[in-house]
Amino acid sequence: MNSDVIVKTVNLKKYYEIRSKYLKRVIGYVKAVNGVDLEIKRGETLGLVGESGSGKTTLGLVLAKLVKPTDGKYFLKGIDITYSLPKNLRGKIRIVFQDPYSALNPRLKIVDTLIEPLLAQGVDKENAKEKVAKYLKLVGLSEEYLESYPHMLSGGQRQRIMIARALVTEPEFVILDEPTSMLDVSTQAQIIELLKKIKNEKNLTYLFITHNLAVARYLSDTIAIMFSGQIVEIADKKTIFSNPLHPYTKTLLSAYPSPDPSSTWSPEIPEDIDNNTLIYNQGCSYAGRCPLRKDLCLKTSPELIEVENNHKVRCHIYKDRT
Amino acid sequence: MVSSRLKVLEEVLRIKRVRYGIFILLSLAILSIFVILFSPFEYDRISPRVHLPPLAGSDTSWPHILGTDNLGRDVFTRTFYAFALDLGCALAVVILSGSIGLAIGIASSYLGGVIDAVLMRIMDIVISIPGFMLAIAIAAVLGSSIFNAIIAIAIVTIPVYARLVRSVVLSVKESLFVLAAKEAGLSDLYIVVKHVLPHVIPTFITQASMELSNAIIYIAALSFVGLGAQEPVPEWGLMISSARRYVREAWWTAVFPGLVMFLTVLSFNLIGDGLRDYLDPKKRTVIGVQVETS
Amino acid sequence: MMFSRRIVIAVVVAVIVIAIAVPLVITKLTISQPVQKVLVVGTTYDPKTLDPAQAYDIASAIVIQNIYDTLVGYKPGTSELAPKLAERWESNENASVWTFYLRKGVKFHDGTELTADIVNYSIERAKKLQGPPAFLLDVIDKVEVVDKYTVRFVLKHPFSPFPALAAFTIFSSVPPNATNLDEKPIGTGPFKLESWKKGEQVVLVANKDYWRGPPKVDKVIIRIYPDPTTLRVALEKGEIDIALGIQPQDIEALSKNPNIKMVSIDGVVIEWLGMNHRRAPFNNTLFRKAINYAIDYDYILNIVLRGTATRLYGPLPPAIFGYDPEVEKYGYRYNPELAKKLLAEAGYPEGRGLRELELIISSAERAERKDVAAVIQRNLKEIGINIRIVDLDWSSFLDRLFNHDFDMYMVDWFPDYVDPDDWIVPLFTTYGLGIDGYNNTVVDELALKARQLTELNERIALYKQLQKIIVEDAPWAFLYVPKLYVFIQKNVEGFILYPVYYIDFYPVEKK
Amino acid sequence: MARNIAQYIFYRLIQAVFSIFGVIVVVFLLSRVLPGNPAIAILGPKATPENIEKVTREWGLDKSYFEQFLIYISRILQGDLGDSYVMGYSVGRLIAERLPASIELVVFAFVLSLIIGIPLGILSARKHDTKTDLILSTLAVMGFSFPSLLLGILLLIFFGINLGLPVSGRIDPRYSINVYTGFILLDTLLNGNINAFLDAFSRIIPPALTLAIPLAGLLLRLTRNSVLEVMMQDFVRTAKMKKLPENIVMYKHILRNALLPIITIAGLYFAVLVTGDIVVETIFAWPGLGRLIWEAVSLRDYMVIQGSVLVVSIIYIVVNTVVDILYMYIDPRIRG
Repeated sequence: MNSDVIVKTVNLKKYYEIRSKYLKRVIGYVKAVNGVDLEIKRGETLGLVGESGSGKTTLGLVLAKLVKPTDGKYFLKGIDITYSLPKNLRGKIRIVFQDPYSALNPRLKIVDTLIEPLLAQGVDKENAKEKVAKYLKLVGLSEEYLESYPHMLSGGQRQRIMIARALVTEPEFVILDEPTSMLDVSTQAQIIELLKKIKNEKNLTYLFITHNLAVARYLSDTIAIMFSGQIVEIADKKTIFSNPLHPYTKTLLSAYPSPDPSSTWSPEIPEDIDNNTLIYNQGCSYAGRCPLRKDLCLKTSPELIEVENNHKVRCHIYKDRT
Repeated sequence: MVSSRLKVLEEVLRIKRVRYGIFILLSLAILSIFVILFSPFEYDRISPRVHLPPLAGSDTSWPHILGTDNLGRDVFTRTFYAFALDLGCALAVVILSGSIGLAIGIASSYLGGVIDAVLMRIMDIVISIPGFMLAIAIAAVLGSSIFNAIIAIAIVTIPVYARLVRSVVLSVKESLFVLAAKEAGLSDLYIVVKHVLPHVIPTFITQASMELSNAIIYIAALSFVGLGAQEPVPEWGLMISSARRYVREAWWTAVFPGLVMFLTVLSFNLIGDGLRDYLDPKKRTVIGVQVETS
Repeated sequence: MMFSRRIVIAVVVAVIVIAIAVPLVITKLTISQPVQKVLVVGTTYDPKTLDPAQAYDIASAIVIQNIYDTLVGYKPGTSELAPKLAERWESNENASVWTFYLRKGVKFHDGTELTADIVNYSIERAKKLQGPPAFLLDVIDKVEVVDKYTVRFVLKHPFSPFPALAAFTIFSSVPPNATNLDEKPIGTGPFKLESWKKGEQVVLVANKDYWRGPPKVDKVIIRIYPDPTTLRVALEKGEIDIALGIQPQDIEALSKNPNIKMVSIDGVVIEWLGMNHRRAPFNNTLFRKAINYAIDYDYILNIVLRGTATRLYGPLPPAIFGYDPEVEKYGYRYNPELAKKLLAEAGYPEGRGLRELELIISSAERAERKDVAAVIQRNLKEIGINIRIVDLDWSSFLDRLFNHDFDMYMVDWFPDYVDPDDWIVPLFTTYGLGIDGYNNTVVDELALKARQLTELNERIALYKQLQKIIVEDAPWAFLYVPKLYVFIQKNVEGFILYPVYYIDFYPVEKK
Repeated sequence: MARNIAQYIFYRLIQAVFSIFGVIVVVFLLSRVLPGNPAIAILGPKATPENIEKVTREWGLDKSYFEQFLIYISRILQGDLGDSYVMGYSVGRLIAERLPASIELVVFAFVLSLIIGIPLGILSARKHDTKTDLILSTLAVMGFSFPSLLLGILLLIFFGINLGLPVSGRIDPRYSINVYTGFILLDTLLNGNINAFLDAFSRIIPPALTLAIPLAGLLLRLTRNSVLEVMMQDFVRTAKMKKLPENIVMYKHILRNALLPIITIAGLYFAVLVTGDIVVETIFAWPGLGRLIWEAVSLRDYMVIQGSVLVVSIIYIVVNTVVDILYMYIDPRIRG
């Protein structure tokens, strides 16, 4: 195992049970995360891009240790943390949530929210307050905000608080779950800049979850495209943008204002097939929307295969190229 | 910077209904304290001057403001002693059932699984027996005394709180800030105390103020049927029960305790009603009954 | 606009007005008198059973007395005994064997003729059923049928009040082939049962073949008004002809009502404040006397009971033979100063050293008892004795009484037979009920002697002696004797009230 | 969707059966918590040894609690609630005799409260935020806060003393009425006795008003709020824009939607009231179930108390289940 790989997952799965309305029998599963293999190196930012419902937020929660995976393995710095987190690693993985409005308890002062992660680690209150003040400065807020209540702050300020709150435990791996999507455009840019600055200062590793390719492109080193619980394509950002392979990636990029107008991708989407066949068969999860669908796609699910160096794609079309 | 709690209080006090309710309640309370401290009549002081009409003179410098009852006892004094007694008992009921209900609600929502299922089924059963019936059955088994009446009513009203608290906790539990607290590595207990409970309290207090009025009615009704307070204890239900026999000669002995009881109940309903509207203006509510909108 | 404000308000007002006005107008106009001669009797209690072997309460007795006859009755308006099913009776020398000669030609409602065998059967049946009053038959050793119309009771011990006992409802004769007498009674009395709806009413119809001749009304409806206030209203509205169980507080106003007649008589029921002599401080005679002097009897009689009762000074009520008027001179009267002094002598100056004492009562059937208890509570508080009143249901009350689990209690005593023996023996002797734990061997001896004598004057002398001894010991605080009141409409005649609460509808006429 | 409805009904029925079982357990436990020998509690202190022995045998009081419970259940399933040794008669019969009186009173009161509450509620909503609304809302809260103790006494004074109407019982006992339905208003009509009917009618008014006034206050508020909410909804606005006459908008849309909370309240309160408001029935000497319970309490007739709790709870559960199912049929929104 490469020593500078800090986060690694092997076949990570998270299934949710679907129960009947009254008798609560299990009648199926939502496969929110369905076999994800990731490797993130120290100091790297992995952009995880996908539409809503693709399971990217669930993956974030699993990686933040907030949701137990159904199956698979999860390593931090080579230590298996799938089921428990050793004491010395507590606070080393943190997450910043999408919605800074509801992530702050409206009844707690900012200072109380901020010191909570430190209290949880057993730091005494006075030291915690001191440290918190430092981090507040780091995210660009003055100390007077410590005594405020959330309702007095703007969305951007709140998200800064949340970032500070994530950083106070000196994490090595930070999951950013669409941290800017609820903010207005000008604030978005400031937060992105802040995140970038802090990352360089603290040599952090980011998993940056977003549906916005432009933001992903700006902040990430590597980009993974997620669809229906699976990574369908992963490569460094230049490769993704210059040479998208998966039909889904291509669709996403076609919606994204491209610097090269000639590469427009406007395929014909095949006529609909019965949803049930898709749900119950073993085929490719993208088959229903795929313009390049073949019979094989309805029968077997493709593997993630490395087409070029560090460029992996999950599609039958590229099976023969390896 | 203004503390947010003070601000809430200020906003709540701006609601007219709440203001009226508090005004009525405070006036009654002041009268009651005044009566207990300064009334020249002891609540059990009998005299041959029975069934004197309101404002009739007396053998002291004070008149019998609300007249006297069948033993020549001062109705005004007894009515306002009863205010303190009934309110105290109602508070005891609410504190008892509220704290047990709170504990059950939190335990149920937090522990989940079998414990949740068992606790909630028990609550379902208790709630599927009409409350006053069950209170009567329990009080009859325990024996007539005001203390047993309090216990019986408390038992009957536990599920109201337990269910309420459980549903609020479950919804608060789903909120992002609780997830954030969990993410920060805080213990469940800490999260319950620091993050969940403060959000339960307002709904809880609103319910409690409604339940106070229910408890007053229950206590008086139990005493009325002979399962609560005993002579010569000044208690509204008992007073009305005795006065009922003389209602033709001395209507005031029944009507005035009833009126003060009505005002007390009304004030709690006004406060509760206003609080509820303040807390959740979107939810259609009517005093005591919550109708869910889909 | 359908829901204009005016229309809605008009509709609501109209509904309310109609709801109030229509019944008001129409009931005023239209209550028409039913054709039959129906006597409607209002009472506050529901009979528990109509089986004479089971009945041991007034409400049941009132109905049973009119469906059945007992061996012995009362002279009209008195507690003196008179022939009924038995034409006459006699005893042996020491009152241990009693012979009753039955009236001939008495028929049950079903046509069966009354014979000595049936009397024997009725007694045996009641003994076997062991209903609540069956203990009254314990004195009977055996019943002998002498001939068709003569029956002889052999007693276990001499017992001179036996004929008085034979006036109790358990001595009613029942036909041998009857079943379910509880709900479908068949007797020899002036009325037959038509229907009985629990909690609402009992309907009796005249027995045209009654041996004394047919009653003067066709039907008697005994209507139960569990709430005394509504009973009073019903009487004033003319809904009922006779009201039984009017509360003391209503008597004064009703007695002034020109449309209503009041019939009253001194009763034989006594009410007292009992104490548990087995416990301190009640084992101290001085303490008991202090309580006797502390109670404001006049307040209770005049204010609480509004003159509807007379003072009880000793163990016997004035309306019974053997009562000694002297007791009114040596009996206890309200004297708080003396009470305080006696309390101090008893070792509790100003109540110091006393725990809070418990006074148990059962007010379900006598609401005024609560008020009397409240007065006693206050009276005792004024000399320094603190008590707490506990109002129990009747059965728990009896439970605690007979388990001697009380400090003080208030209760009344209905005699089972009208003879001083039924006050002195059960209440004051060690071979009686022994509720209080009062123990005086002189009383025990004299009471036993008195029940064996057949000579009336000798007995009266003994009872006078007994009263004096008992009052001196102050086992209780003697409270009062409620008067009996019955209110009837002006057009109802022939109603006779007995001191023993024997309610006879037979002679009642409706004009 | 049909499958969903069937499933829902099935689920509600299972729930109801479970609740009834639970109630039986609670009542059984209450009966065994009584101090002393349960046989004496059942029979009263004057019980004879034979009776105690009989009751002990019948109820299996010498066996384990589990066996006692089985005996108890099997007796209840046979409709046997035991005998009241205090009042005589079987408990089942006592309850059956009293129940119609309570139901009649409650139905009457409920209709009365609908007549008062709903039109005023609609008026209040239509005039919302005006003086009329304010006055009506205030009256509603006051009405709801009226303890039946006070209201009953006031109406007793007003009807009984001021108006001089008979205020106790169901009917003048001089009218002999053949019982067909147990409901006196119907029976008097079936007997063709109009005077008796009017007498019964005048007697039901005061207790029914005592029950109806608080309920009317509640209904007023509830109708007002739900009509108001519906009035704000899109489809009503659409209907208004389509220039449908206002009355049709009112009836077709608003009332239909306003009906839902009324049914909920009906379910909640009707069942509570069927217990016969104990206080009201005591004040007006109304010979219903509430009165029976009051009598049983003052006599400590535990068998009757237990039986009544059981019967009333089962009625309550059944009514609520029916209301829930009805509710689903009426409100298409919750069918999904």
